[in-house]
Amino acid sequence: MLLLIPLLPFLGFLVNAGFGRRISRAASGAVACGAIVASFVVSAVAVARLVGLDPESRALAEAVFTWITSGDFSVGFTLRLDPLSAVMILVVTGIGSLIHIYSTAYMHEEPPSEYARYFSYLNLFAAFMLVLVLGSNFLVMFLGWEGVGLCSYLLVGFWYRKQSASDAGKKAFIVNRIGDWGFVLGVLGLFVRFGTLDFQQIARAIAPLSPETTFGTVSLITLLLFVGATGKSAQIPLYVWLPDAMEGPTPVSALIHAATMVTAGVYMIGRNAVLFAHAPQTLTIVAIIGCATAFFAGTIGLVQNDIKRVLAYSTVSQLGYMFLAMGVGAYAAGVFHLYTHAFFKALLFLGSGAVIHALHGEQDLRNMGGLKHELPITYWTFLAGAIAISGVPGFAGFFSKDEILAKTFTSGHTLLWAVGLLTSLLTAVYMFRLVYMAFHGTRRRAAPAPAHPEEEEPAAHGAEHAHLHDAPAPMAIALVVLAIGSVVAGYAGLGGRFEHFLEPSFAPQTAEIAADGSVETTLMLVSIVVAFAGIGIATYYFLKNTRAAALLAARFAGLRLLLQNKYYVDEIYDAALVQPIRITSESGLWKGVDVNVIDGIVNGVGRTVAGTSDVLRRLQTGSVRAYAASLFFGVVLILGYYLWR
Amino acid sequence: MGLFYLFAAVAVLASLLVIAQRNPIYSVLLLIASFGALSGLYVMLEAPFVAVIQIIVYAGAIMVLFLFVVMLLNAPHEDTDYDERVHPLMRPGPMRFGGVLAIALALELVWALTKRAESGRFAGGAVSSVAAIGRLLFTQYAFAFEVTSVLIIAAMVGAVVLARREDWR
Amino acid sequence: MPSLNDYLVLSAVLFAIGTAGVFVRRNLITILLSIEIMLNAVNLSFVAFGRALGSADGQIIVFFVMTVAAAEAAVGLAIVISLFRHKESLNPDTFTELKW
Amino acid sequence: MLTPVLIAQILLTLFVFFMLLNSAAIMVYVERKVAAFIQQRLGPYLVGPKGMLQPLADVVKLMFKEELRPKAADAFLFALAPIISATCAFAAFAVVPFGAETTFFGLLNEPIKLQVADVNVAVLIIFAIASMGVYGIVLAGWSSNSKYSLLGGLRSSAQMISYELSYGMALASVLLLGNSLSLTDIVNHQAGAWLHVIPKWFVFLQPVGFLIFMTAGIAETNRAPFDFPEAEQELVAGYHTEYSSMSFAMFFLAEYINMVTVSAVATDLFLGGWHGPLLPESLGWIWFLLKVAALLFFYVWMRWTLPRYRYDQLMAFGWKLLLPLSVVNLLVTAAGVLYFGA
Repeated sequence: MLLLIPLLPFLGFLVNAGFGRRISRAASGAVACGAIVASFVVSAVAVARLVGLDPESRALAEAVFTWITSGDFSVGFTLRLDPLSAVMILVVTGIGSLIHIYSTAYMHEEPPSEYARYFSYLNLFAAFMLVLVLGSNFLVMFLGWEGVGLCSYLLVGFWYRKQSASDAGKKAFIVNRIGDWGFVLGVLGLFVRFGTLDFQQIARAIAPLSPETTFGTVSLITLLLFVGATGKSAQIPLYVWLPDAMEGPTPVSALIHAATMVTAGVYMIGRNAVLFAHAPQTLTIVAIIGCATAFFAGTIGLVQNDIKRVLAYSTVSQLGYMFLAMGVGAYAAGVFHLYTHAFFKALLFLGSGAVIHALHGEQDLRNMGGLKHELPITYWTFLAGAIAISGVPGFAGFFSKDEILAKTFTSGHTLLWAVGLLTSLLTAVYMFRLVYMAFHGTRRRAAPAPAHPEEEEPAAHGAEHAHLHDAPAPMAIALVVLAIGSVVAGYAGLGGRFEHFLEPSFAPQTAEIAADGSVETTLMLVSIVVAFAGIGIATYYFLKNTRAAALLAARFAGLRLLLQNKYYVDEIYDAALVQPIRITSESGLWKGVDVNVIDGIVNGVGRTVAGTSDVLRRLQTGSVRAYAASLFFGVVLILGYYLWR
Repeated sequence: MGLFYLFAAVAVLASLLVIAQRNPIYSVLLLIASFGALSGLYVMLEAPFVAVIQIIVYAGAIMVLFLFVVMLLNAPHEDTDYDERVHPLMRPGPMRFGGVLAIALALELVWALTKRAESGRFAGGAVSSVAAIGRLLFTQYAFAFEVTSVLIIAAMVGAVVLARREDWR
Repeated sequence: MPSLNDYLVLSAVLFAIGTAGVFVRRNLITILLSIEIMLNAVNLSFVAFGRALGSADGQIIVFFVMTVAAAEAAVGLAIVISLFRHKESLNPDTFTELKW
Repeated sequence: MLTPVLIAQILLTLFVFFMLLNSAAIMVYVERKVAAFIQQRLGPYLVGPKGMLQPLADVVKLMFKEELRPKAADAFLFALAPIISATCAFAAFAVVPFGAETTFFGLLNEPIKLQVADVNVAVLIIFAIASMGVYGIVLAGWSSNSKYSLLGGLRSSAQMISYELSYGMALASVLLLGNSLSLTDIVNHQAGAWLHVIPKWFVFLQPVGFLIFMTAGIAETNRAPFDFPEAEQELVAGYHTEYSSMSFAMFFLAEYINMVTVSAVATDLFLGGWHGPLLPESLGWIWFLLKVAALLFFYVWMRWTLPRYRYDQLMAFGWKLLLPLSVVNLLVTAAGVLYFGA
């Protein structure tokens, strides 16, 4: 049954990849959606069965086959469903289904073969993501981990004829390689240290040990694993690929780069909570990096003009929150935020996609405005998402974000709490800046003429906003369902139910933080105030008094430039890493080592073989009896030897 | 014992002459003589079945085939190059080497056999009944027997394909 | 009564004669005949061993050797015929190339 | 050492040898007379009463003819070939029993078998010697260095090898019924009668086998209508074109002795050997002689009645009809033996 969950989308992939050229758009869309929806149904049934189990032993395992056996080391292709992966598969298949449905409309202008290709990738992604979250050991997880990376690359570069898209795809892939290098090292370290790759066995092995007070083996391993997580989940210093990944189709951004794949790092840490709990040093680093990323990305998000990039930085920022939660040991809070975030961030992306779709590819906020009346469904659903992410009470984001901040504070990381709170403010500000710029006011054409010089998206030649169509039915359905989810998803966490459900997954060590009711209430109030303050600031500067915003921008022109250029991180990376590597590779490795040494060895081997053969071929006379004679000579010698002995 | 030496002498002499002959027809006939002697030895070993099928299969079928080919090609004398004209033992390098190897092999084998002191007299109780052999052949060795039939079919088809003329169609 | 060793020595001598035939003769047919001598030498030792062990297995193996020898002779001679058609020669050293 | 039994055995062997020679002579006379009868002629009538000494005259004539040998012939093989033929013909009869055990009316104190050699694999030996007979003809054909001879020899050996298979299959069917490889056992298996009327001969159980055996036997002995090795119109005289005098006589002898041998074997295998009504067991050999004579007459009758086949027809008949038929016959027999018990 568990196998069915990833298998169904995989079958969908096979169908679309194999016969995509021959079937109509409707057929390939139906296959893909059918596969993922069926997978969702199966997941739901599986989770229902899981919930029916005794809370103490809430897990379903299914050994599909033995993958590797070598000596007493054996890795099975085993799937395991426990509360944590239950949350994940529901998010992946549920939100995945909505995004598939949304895509049938969004991608409708693609030719049928491209359409099928898109859906085959999407299905493949779902399959790998499900393998990732269902895997019961590091190897299976790694299979999914790399698989989603591959799909991410394929989908970011989906419009591969566009230079920037294919570059972005490569960037995503290469940056992820750096992270994966750390991940693989971490996994190898685990194998060396514990002799197994199974999550359960590792957890059981490490549970009796006391946490490392100094930086030791476990800390090193977890740190390496965290390097992998920073790559996959776009944290400092490897977050740079995510904003560029917005070159992909918007539903892809929603599914892969907001709701699911990028949360893999968070999931991975949650999955190995016991392990990480034994490496407090690493956890501190995780918390700091998460918090820094959250703040850092939030500031960049403030000034971006591309609607999707704002959302991308917002995603990075929110992921930072999740890592902050993980770092302070609030695993359940982190996963809870992962879950709510999946709803509202997918919603925001899909909403932005609806806007882009309506404007025929326009992505620059400065060319929008006043869409509120023309795209009512999009507006209201988008607003719901924005409110949710900003942390307004009653909406999903409030519950989870507040939980994280509360846990951070109560675990004693006051500084981190302060930065998190500030980020929360920033979140509200940039989110509502986005809402106001896109939907309120009047339509503008303020952006520098070629907003996207290399723009080649289909039908990009804007049919001058004569009459804009709101989201067509499939998109509207997805938006509405997600909007409802963004509002109500948070209630799942009321009274610690969500946390309680997840408890078995993080079991033995979830630090019982003394829940001081009064502190919590105070913190909650602070959060609410901050959220509303952020919305207020945004309303003031971007709706009521846009001139003030311009003034502010002029006053802090340097800072603005710095932010707009994303702290020049890409440029720094280019100068510090990319160029030196390129120069070394080209003049040193290629022209020096490869041409002289490697080619020299290869050619030398060739020449040696040729020369030797030239001598040896004289032995091949073709005379059968000469061969027979040599054979018999050997027989006589061997027989003689044994007789002589 | 005398009979054994008679048959052995015939077998060895005939075999030697087989390889010393220049005319393949004589080689074939001498080989048949050698087979006849071996057949006699099989009778002495109380294996009359083997003795008879030695004659039927080897002398009656395989050697006829050889004779046929020799007659068909009819080229025993035309094909004599230098090596065929000189006596086998006078031939140059490799052949002499091969001959020496053969002699060395014989010496080694005889040495190996005489190294052991005991002479290995035959105990009583030979299986000479055709019925017993047949029973074994169709029970214990049934699979091998069937495989052999497949082998024969394959050889038959192979021989036909190989020997047919190019302009067969 | 000759002993087992007598038969085995005879078998060894015949085998060596066959071996020598393969080397010293330059006529494919004679070489095939020499191979038959070798097969028969082995057959003799099988039957002798079978007799010594009081078992029928030796004779049965000889039976199989004979069938295989028949198949070998048929295919071998067919090859000889087709080779002779190509090169008008029976000297094995004429055929030193893998194709023509 | 020379016990009466041994002496009797030696005498018996010599007697069989002598009688085989005689049978050839008699068959020559019979053949001529029957041919003449069929063709409404008189046949030999000058030498002796009713020409009965004609075979003797033939022998004398052959003996006094010049022994000719083609210049290009291979002398040794040319001389060897007829000897092989004749030897094989005589040798095959050695294992054929032609009467029940007898003491020669009390002359001996223990009975001996009317048979040169009693071997428990007699059937196989007959088969082996028959296959050796090919060599005489092949070598004769080749050593004569004449195209007629060569073609005759090749045809003959091909024919004999082809029909040997059906011959062997028919033999095997009888072996299944007789449950032995010894001809004596097989003959004794046919003693008695069903319902006191029908003798228990295998010919009644194996009618198809008998026909196959006789057909293949005729082909094996190179008799008409399968006499290709010596088809006069095509090959002058086939493999013995170049032979004359006594060497020719030997081929001639071999042909007739082979006929006798095949008939005798057929009698032993199918016609109950020396078993028959009226006569006592000790006089069984008379029955045997009568049966063989009948079969020999059949041979002669065939020769002068049927036209010769074409060579390709002969091969097609042998491989495509006779062999499959004999295989089917063998299978049916085996099934019958399994079902009814041996």
